[in-house]
Amino acid sequence: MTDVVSFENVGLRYGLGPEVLRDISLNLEAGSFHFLIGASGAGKSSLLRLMYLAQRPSRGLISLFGRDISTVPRRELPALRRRIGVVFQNFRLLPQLSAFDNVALPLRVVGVKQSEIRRHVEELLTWVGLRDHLDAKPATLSGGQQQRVAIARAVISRPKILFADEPTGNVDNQIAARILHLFDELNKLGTTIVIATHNEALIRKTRRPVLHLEDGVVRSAAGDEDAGTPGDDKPAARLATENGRPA
Amino acid sequence: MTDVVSFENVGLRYGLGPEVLRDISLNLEAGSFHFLIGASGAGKSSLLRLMYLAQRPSRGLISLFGRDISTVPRRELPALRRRIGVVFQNFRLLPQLSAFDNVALPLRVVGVKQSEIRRHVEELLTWVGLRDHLDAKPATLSGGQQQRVAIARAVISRPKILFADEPTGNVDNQIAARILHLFDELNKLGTTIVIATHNEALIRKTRRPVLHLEDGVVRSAAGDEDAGTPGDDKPAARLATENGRPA
Amino acid sequence: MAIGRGAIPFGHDDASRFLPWMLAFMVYLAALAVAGLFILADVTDKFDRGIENTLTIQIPVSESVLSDDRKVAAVLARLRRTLGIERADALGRSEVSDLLRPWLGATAASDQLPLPRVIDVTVDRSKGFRAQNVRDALEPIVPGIVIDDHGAWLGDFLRAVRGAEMMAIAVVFLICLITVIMVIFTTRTGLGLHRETIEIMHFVGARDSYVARQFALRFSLMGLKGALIGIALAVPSLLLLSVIAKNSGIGLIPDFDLTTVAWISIGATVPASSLIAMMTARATVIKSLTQMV
Amino acid sequence: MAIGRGAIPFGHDDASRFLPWMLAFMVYLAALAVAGLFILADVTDKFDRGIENTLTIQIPVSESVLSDDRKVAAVLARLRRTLGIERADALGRSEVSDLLRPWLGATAASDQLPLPRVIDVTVDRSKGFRAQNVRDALEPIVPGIVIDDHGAWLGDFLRAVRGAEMMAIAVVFLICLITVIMVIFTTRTGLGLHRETIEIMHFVGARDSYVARQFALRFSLMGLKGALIGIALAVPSLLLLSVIAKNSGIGLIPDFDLTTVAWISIGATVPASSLIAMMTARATVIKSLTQMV
Ligand SMILES: Nc1ncnc2c1ncn2[C@@H]1O[C@H](COP(=O)(O)OP(=O)(O)OP(=O)(O)O)[C@@H](O)[C@H]1O
Ligand SMILES: Nc1ncnc2c1ncn2[C@@H]1O[C@H](COP(=O)(O)OP(=O)(O)OP(=O)(O)O)[C@@H](O)[C@H]1O
Ligand SMILES: [Mg+2]
Ligand SMILES: [Mg+2]
Repeated sequence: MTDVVSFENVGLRYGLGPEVLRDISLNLEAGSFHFLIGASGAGKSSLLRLMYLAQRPSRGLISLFGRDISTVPRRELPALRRRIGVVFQNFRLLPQLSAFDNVALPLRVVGVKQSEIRRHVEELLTWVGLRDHLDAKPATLSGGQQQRVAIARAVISRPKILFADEPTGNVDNQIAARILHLFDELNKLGTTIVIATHNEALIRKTRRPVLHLEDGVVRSAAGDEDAGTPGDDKPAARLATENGRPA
Repeated sequence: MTDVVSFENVGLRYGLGPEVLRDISLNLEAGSFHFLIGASGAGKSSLLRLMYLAQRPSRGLISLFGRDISTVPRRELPALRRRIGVVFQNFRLLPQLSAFDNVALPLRVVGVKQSEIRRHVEELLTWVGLRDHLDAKPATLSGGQQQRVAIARAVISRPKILFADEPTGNVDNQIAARILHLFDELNKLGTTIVIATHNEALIRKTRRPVLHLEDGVVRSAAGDEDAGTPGDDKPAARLATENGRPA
Repeated sequence: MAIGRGAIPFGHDDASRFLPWMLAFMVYLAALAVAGLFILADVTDKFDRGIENTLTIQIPVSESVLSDDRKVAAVLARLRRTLGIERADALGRSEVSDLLRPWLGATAASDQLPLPRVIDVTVDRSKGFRAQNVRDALEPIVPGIVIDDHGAWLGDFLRAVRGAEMMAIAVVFLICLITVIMVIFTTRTGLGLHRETIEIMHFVGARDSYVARQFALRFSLMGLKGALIGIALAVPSLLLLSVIAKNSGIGLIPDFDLTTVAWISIGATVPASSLIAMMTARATVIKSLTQMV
Repeated sequence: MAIGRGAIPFGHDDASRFLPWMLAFMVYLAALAVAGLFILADVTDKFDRGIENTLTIQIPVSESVLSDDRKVAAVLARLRRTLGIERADALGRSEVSDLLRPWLGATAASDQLPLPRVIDVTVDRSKGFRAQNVRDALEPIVPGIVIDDHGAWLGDFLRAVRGAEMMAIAVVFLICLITVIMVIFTTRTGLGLHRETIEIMHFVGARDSYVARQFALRFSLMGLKGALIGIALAVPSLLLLSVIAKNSGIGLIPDFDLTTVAWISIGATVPASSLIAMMTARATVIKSLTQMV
């Protein structure tokens, strides 16, 4: 059983501010599916940023796919990043590109053939209900439409890990369910998934293990004490207490 | 009983695209409080944009405070806009200004005294839980924190009308309740409020009248048939059917 | 309304970090061009009413003094009828012998030596004077007459100098134009970059004039900054050039020392550029704002 | 990887709409400076080995021919010992009378007339020749000796021309420098404006070289565009100047017609500027990217 994400006593502070995350230790097994919850400002996005290499930790050890990321040279980062999909909380679509081109981006940089790009991107955008908006620039899309483009961009290259930060904040329950179904499908194909969210209905519905972030540390799943959904042999996160011993 | 917002057979299309809104007729009474719901891409943000003068309608008549907005000269727009508060779906905070300065902006442009600005802004930001983040730039705030700054900016000048577009998409239920309480307080002081949202829990909890946007027209409140909360003498929106006759 | 703490800081985008330096360069060029203009004007002034408009005519010595006198009278009469001749006077014998002394030594003063007659002529070249016409007219009267046109080469030289003056003026105008264009571009870039800021300002009820004031202030400051840098570089350059010119002893540019008027004109590029920057920015902003929400 | 449809369009920000025009201006100035350089070189070439390095010495007529001969010999002997004198020869009597003919008419040829002796001197000013030294040395030998330094004013003139040449070279260098600075600024502005784009590109797995290529391509195209505009404006300007120069008959600049080499040099500003733009952009981008996530 391999861990695709592993944190050991990781701390993070921005500049000279207080530690936003302190002493995070956790392991996410390949093929696991977790929700990440916590109050606004608890550090969910910060934790995800550490995971998708947008931020270096102030201390501690982070490993991705078994590699200590502090030892990965810059020129090998692109290859690592191609195995990671990210849905940013504020979408971060490229404003000058159409919905189609935004979603095609991860395929373009690895040199996928144009015809194949067209087929895959169109199919995926159709699936999230944007068939009629392929050529629309982000600024002309509604909030929920932008969010769906962001999700499509994150999953188009079938990443090994998917990090989604509040991916359903701008869509109605029906579309939220559809997006969750998409994530489920990916997960069945082996993608490890972490979703930061405030949407409690979503969490209740899926009964997936929950990582609860509070006071800068990850606590055992709140409101869903039986992390790992008992009787389900889905891989789960092995949480560690502050002093690093598995809980 | 005065109508602060009034639409007559309003239609909107972007460029040469299809009509996003067609034949909207509605009246919002002073002091009313409505939710605006509809699927993602239904046109909620577009309808709000028409209301807060960010967009001109393709056809039809829009009146604010009893004035036909197509006849308001450019130089009188600032005075009109000072009576309107807006929470944008994507926040639209000024990245170069601190949370404090963002919230202070509406007071600054009307020349409020510095000391008074400081008192009011600090009080409000403390209330939404951002006492420790007064000097933080938006980029260093979490998604939910940014959203709260955007809300504070919209309400700081005690507007006569408040439009909020998905104001609770990035905060947890506890903060959402707090924000709703803020809106309620404003409403009690006479502010007319329209909130576009996907958050069904919020709507269920408050039992306010609902405007349902579907296929480009506003239908009688869905899931809350008794628009205007019976037994409550709160002013409500009088909806009109497509051909302009009151339903 | 306070402009300091209370104003909306538009932030320091790169485009506006760039402008002061471009303005500095423009002011530098303008200062040099203005200095050049004054120096060139000095050169033309010096030569203008000098040798350029003079002509010396010599009537070769013949057998008899009487015949020479007649020839002089005839030439003078003819000259006075010629277009573009302002004044023509025969030099006296002592003046001619003074001219010849270096050649002939003491003997020049001797009455025995026959001396050529010399006529000093002042011409007005603007009235269509041509040395060749004079030559053609006088040759039949006195064969072998010598016409020495001092202005010929000097005229060429002065025309070149005047051409340079024209160029300097053109350069100054070009610089003003380019400055205006640069400020327009930068303002519009600024408006583009700050479009979001401006829209939000509008939504919270700011007037166009309020927004325009921020931009105009910012650009006049940038203009001032750029101009000060430019002038701070131009003055040492000019002083250095002046020292070089003096040490190399370039006689043609004798008064490289700029006059007070010149220095004031050079200094005037500073307020000029910040004024240009401010007014251009303000006009551009006001025009653009009315097209925004 | 395809650069067309498949490439990431960075969009047309205002900063980059601005750059081609600034580059055009730079290329325009550079082209003019290069042309000026060639014209000035032509002027110096023409005069350099001419009158500038000659000197005429006249020994006034005294009572006896023998005494005159002695004086000439003494002066020549002294001159040949003087630093910087390359050649000194006494003119024969017939040559002197030729020189004086315009002044004295037919009598100059007469044996009766005492003629001054004239010595023609070629000097090498680079070896520290000073007309005043010669004057000081010869005055004791022949009081009243006249030394006519043709090079005096022409030397000044040529020094001025050479100064202008130096200026033109300095201007060309300055222009290159400013172009590099402008491209760096614009690239960094571009990187700033497109920071978000670049970060996202990185997140989706693009390599630095992929991003840098986009920028370098874009900047070399901008450089090329600007250069073509600049040269398209410079060539007519030069032709116009040449026509003006010819019609006004400025003799000092006789060969305003530029040589083929000159035109090629002017044309070389085009590839030079786009190369400068491309390489500067690429270097700036690579350097900046390694500091980003
Ligand atoms: N770049 C930054 N610089 C400084 N402080 C930051 C930065 N980013 C985030 N923070 C601070 O770190 C804390 C955690 O932020 P983070 O975005 O991780 O919260 P979050 O759990 O995602 O909240 P939300 O649910 O509101 O999105 C916040 O207090 C925030 O102000
Ligand atoms: N500026 C624009 N130009 C062209 N089309 C636009 C523009 N803005 C919105 N649209 C289109 O209008 C439709 C309605 O958009 P709007 O943002 O009003 O939806 P919404 O109800 O707010 O959706 P959401 O719940 O996802 O925010 C969408 O199909 C969108 O693509
Ligand atoms: Mg977050
Ligand atoms: Mg919307």
